[in-house]
Amino acid sequence: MTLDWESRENTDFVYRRYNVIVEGPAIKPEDDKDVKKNMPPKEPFRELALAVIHGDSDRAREATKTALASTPPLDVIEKGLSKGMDAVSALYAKGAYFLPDVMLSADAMMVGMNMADAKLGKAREKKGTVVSFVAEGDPHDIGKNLVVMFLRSNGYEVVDLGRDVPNADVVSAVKKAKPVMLTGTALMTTTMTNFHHVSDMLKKEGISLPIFGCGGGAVKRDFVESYDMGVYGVKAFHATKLADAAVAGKTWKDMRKEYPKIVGEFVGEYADRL
Amino acid sequence: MTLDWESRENTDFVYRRYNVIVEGPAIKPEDDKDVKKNMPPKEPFRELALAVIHGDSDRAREATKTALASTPPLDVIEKGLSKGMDAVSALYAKGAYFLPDVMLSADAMMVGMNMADAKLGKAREKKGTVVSFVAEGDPHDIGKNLVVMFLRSNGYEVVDLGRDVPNADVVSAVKKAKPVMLTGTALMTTTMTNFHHVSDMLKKEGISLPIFGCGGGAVKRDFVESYDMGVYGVKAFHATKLADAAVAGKTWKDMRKEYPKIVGEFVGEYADRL
Amino acid sequence: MGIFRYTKLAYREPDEMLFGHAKFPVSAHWGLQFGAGYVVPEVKVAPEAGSERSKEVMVKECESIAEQAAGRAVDIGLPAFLLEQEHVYQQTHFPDWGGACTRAQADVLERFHNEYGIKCGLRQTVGDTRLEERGGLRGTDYDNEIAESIEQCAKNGASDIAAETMGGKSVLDYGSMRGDIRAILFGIGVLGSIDMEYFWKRAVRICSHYNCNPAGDTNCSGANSVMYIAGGLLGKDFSHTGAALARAISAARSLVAVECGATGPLKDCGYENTIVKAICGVPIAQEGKNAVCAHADVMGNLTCQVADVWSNESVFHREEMGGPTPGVWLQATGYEAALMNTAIQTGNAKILRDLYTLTDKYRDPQGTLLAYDNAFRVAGAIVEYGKDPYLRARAAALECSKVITEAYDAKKLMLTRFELDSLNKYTSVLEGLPMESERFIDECMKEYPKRIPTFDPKSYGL
Amino acid sequence: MGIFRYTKLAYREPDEMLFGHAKFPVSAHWGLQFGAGYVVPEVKVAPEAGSERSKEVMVKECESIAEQAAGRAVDIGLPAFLLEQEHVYQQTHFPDWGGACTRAQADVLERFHNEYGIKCGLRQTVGDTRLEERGGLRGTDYDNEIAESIEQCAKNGASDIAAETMGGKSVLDYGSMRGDIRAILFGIGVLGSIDMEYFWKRAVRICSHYNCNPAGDTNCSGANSVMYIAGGLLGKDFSHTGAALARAISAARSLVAVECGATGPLKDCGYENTIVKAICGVPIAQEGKNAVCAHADVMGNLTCQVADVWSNESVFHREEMGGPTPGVWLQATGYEAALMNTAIQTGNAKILRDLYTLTDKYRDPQGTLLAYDNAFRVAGAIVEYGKDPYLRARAAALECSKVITEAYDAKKLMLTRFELDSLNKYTSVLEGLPMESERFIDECMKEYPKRIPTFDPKSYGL
Ligand code: B12
Ligand code: B12
Repeated sequence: MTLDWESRENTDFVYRRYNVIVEGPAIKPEDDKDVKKNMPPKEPFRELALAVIHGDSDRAREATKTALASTPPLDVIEKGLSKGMDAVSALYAKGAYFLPDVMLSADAMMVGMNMADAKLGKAREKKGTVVSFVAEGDPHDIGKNLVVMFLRSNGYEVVDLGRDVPNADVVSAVKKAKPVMLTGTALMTTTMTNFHHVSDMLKKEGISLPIFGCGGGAVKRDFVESYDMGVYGVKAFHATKLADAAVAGKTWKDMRKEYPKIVGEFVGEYADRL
Repeated sequence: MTLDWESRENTDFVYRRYNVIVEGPAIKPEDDKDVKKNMPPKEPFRELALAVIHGDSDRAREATKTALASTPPLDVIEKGLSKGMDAVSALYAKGAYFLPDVMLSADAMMVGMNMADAKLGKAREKKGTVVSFVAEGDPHDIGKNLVVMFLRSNGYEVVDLGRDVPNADVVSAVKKAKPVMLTGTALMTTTMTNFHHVSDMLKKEGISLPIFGCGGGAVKRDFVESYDMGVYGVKAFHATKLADAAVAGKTWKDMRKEYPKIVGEFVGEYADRL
Repeated sequence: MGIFRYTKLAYREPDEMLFGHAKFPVSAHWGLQFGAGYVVPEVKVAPEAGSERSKEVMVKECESIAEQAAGRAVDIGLPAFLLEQEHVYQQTHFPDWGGACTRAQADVLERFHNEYGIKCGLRQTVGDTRLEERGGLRGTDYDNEIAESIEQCAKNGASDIAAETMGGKSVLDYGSMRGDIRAILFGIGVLGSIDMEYFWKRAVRICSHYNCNPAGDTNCSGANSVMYIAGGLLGKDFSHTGAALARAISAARSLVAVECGATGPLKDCGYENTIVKAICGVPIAQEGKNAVCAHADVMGNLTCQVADVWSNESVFHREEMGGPTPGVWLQATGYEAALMNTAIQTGNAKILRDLYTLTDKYRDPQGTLLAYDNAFRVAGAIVEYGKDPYLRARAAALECSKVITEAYDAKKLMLTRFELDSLNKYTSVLEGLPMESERFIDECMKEYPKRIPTFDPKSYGL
Repeated sequence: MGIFRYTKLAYREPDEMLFGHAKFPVSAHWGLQFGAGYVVPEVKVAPEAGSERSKEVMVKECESIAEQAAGRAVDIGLPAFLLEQEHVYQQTHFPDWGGACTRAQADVLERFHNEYGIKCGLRQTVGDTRLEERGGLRGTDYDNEIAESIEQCAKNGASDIAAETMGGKSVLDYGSMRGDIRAILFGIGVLGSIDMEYFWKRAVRICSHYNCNPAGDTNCSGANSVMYIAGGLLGKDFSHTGAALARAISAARSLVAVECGATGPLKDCGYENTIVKAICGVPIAQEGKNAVCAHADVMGNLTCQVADVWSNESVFHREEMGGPTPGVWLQATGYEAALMNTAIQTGNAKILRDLYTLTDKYRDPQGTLLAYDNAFRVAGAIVEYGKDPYLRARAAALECSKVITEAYDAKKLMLTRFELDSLNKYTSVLEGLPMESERFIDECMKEYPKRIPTFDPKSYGL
């Protein structure tokens, strides 16, 4: 280069890498105080939780195998694997964990859960069913995939319709699955309008679906709130809290009003609703 | 300057002064073909029109004085001064005249008109009354002043309420003046909302006002169309065409739909209404 | 009345002027400095429609603007930024609103400053709610509420106070609408200057009781209005040469705030600050190519040339696909400031400055006037008659005319017939004006009060 | 299959690379040239919500975007501009919509070109509507409609056709969500490259029948997705060093369009074009600080460094206080291009280039990679293995890792623990990968098809 930065000092006037500046000391995830508080103290649960926390699918497989030899499958899931996933959610929410960490943990959790389910023999009762789709004409599905992952690893049955889903297919899936909630994702000005159509079609069918949460790119809260049942979803991991709220009987009107309370954190998009 | 532009040639790669590039040859306003077509051929009308076209108040005073000696005041206005103003509007609309030219012409026209009115003795019948205001809390009044000027020089009686006008004052002025149209101007996010309030107050009073045209800064068409009676006004000189339409019985709903047709030109803001 | 008047320039030659550098830097709390060797990006965002419905909502609205701006600032690594809140009517009209909004924003900035060490500042620009036609400019309730709002803001954490006062507007509007350059000169140069003195003496006094800088006052109602109305190259509402003259005049008027004790960073939207900086050497804010949200100016790069604060212009508070506008537009100004700061740190600032200038110097006559070398000449004309507000404003306009005519004669600047004709017409009017302030005022007072119903001479002690 | 592969760089040294200059300039109708010694500003605006309700409405919508952009261009005196329409679903899915929209926009541009002599161009970016999980990428109705839409656009006046194809997305998404660099390399470097060849051979063939340039293809689904997810400095969703690696890999993939005959200006949003230009010398479009409407990237200035077209990123079509967005954002890019062009015309382009670069070179590891000197090194690594899509992608990633590590070791670039750890982890995975393409593919094929249900090997001939 003709100019050479190194020959001058004060890059500080141009940029500051705050991520490096404010970085705290390294700690192991299991030493985090919020994690510690909720970790199952006893084996085999502790090991199950740790395998999930570390996002180690092999370790989860081993630990589940060992645990299932002596422990009821439901306990393996609820007292072990799930506790690990709770810790992971806490770490992600506070910024100590990154998304790939969460994904790997979710993978590990699913490995154990599938083994436990198999052992259980009959279908385990799920918290509820959610139908998820990406709007017709829209190929953007990363957000939807995250939503599905978070819901599944939090105990929901998810009917994943994929992307570019015709509105009619959404409606019939809802009719068939009777979900507690429908999640739609769209990112474009000209595909998000499908939410509106789906809402109308559901109403016409007399279906009163508790929620219809959507988020992404061009989609903003005022648009989502311009049709019935619409609740603007901000972060993919909020989907689980919203589903929990739906199970607990909250309506879409409640969700609009209480979004930050329901997801348990400050949400810029709902700053005026607090 | 350290760098010197003149040492290089191709400023053409940086900017192009299209206004200079596309400028046509100079012609006198009265030689313009559209003006020619509509100019009164005979004196004293021709001279009256010319005085207005040239924005020369002194000349208008002289010409009016001379004309009034031999001609009925109403003819002085309608066959002379007004023809001049029509020519000015045409020149402005096609970009041959600039706003200050129009203002000076309007001033000249008013000089003549006031003299003719005085001679007439009784109040001349106006095309109609318009009430104009700038919203409460808003000091921006250039747009409103233009609107008033255009309306007046086109034969309307205007009740000019000024700027920062409380909503209640607008409503009582309307009750009193029974205008064919109310023009509101606001430029700010937090003052334009008053249009909405005024609309509500008028409705509550049972007043069905044909139009309520507004424009400026933060105000956009979708906002103006979010309340009853609102018609989004784009250019100040459109106000006269809108008033004419109101006199001819067009409602605010018609105006929304037919704006470009009513004002007689392509209007970007209404591109989807054609 | 004896305020200090500038009769010398702050710089010996135009080349000494440079973005990020002011002869008299200004410090503010939260670690920020202006004109001290780096350019500070600024953002301003208009409160949303409807947010005026209650004090509580307005405070939340302003807080969220601050939150969104500060969040983006750290996320993209800006070392420093200035948040400006241009008061809407209610924030000045109800001084406690202004105070509470300031407090909410100051708290956000303080939190970010403490957490990340980011340098920041908070500018509150009060609204000039006075109405000349309703009781005049002095001593009315409107007038008093402004003073109170300034105090509330200064007390509640603003690092500086700015304004865009409207003295002279009645006459100026009359003039600009009719191409009457004498009225423009009278409105901005005489009446504007008189009112500025009234307004800024008081504002400076109030600020001096708090840890708050009286920043200054741009000629929005004159230079900016006229530029806005003049519009783009194809605009037909006002001549661009006339707009240049109005801006030259406005520099003589905006200088008054500094003469009353304002310290900068001077407020931006009138674009006259290059000239003012040449005279008094205080830091200035400027806007240009990152104010496209609000203006189609024809000199978006040029205005960077000697800016100490680089700003947008108030934008709707809403969501872009890339996030809320406070962050989006701070990123825009932040990145431009970063480029300027790199140039400073690597010793290339003067080259970048000249590139900015040359990009627009001949795009439009307004750019020709404001190019820092020409602006310096106009500044020189102003201080030559520095003691007399009228004469210096007239001198500014005449020098501006010379600058443009020379550029035209040298075939560097092209002009349309309308631009050239109006320039010549205005110039000869200006040349014909008296050389005594009193005579000029007398002449104007014979004519304008009767022509302009909203003009209130006693507002100016006339 | 025998397409041409680059095994040499287009430039001898990085310093030869400069904005506005490409080794192989491209001409388009309406007088426009790319890379021919000046930078062309570009604007793109997303059709409004609801405009998809009928063909007629969509055509009107696109026409008004063109009208508003062109109107502003002449009003501020831009010598040239490029209008891009990124197809929404319906414009590609119904090829006659795409054709009619193109025609309407072309007519507007032609009118302005004839009236003002302004140079302009019209880029249509078709949407990749293919769905790997629904019948695969080849020969389906989806696939065929794309070819038809390209033809309609080319026929109806587009001056170039671009795309953002999604080959490899299934595997890549899996990898980026899990920090699995091998999957990223396989998804972008291998599968992406294979699909590019399929897609662009055809696109080039279609364009060749018309007066229309096949422009190229940026790795939106890879490099851009990952950058977007990585977010700002405080983002916690993906490592910025990982994002840099993905981008290095994507350069090896995006090069394929050129190898199939694409001429540029290459499409922008993946930000990989500096590397690609170093290899093939075609003009490139870039976006950065004027794409704040859509992105909070951390290298807004740097991306100007060697841009031939300077663009925003699709923005809502609506009104700003300063007018409709097509004009507003064209003004933003237009002014930045003007600055670059001034630098070129005054002989200071290389200084400005370096200022752009240095402003962001160490703001973030992604900037470190893309700084043109480093990008040049990565380009060198790619052509060293130029014949083999896999090996060249791997080499790009490894060189990127080196570049970042060196900058870190030299204490020029600071990294967080997460960034450093992930870089080290990814690097050692990359180093451990086989040196034979077939073996790598075999290994991946053993694992990913069963893990990723949406992955369809036959779409890639595997
Ligand atoms: C990556 C990307 C792509 C990738 C997507 C890859 C993939 N695997 O999905 C690809 C290459 C496919 C792509 C293609 C196109 N894209 Co694209 N793309 C993007 C980009 C940059 C990021 C999207 C993304 O993945 N974000 C990350 C994910 C995680 O975010 P998300 O989906 O929004 O989800 C978050 C939240 O919304 C929330 N969420 C989502 N759903 C739900 C549901 C619930 C219940 C809850 C609680 C939360 C929630 O959770 C997530 C956060 O935790 C956006 C930019 C933007 N501003 O969004 C453009 C963008 C969406 N794309 C755009 C365009 C124009 C296109 C194309 C049309 C371009 C073209 N002509 O080729 C094509 C589509 C072609 C077609 N088939 O029609 C435009 C849309 C403009 C418009 N008209 O509105 C955007 C906005 C960019 C821009 N400003 O120009 N794109
Ligand atoms: C000039 C100006 C001023 C001048 C106005 C001088 C004057 N004599 O009116 C002054 C200095 C007073 C001023 C002050 C302020 N301003 Co101011 N101002 C502007 C500016 C640059 C131009 C306005 C203008 O005069 N345009 C020219 C006229 C001719 O246009 P117009 O009024 O829109 O009218 C046209 C059309 O709308 C139409 N029209 C208008 N009415 C009607 C009616 C009908 C029926 C029809 C058919 C047509 C029609 O006709 C005209 C065209 O032919 C705008 C920028 C903008 N984008 O608008 C900011 C702007 C309006 N101001 C703004 C601000 C913030 C302020 C202040 C609050 C700043 C401050 N804190 O000091 C203060 C107000 C203080 C207070 N009292 O509350 C913001 C508003 C932001 C918001 N919240 O919405 C704007 C948008 C600038 C910005 N982007 O930041 N301002």
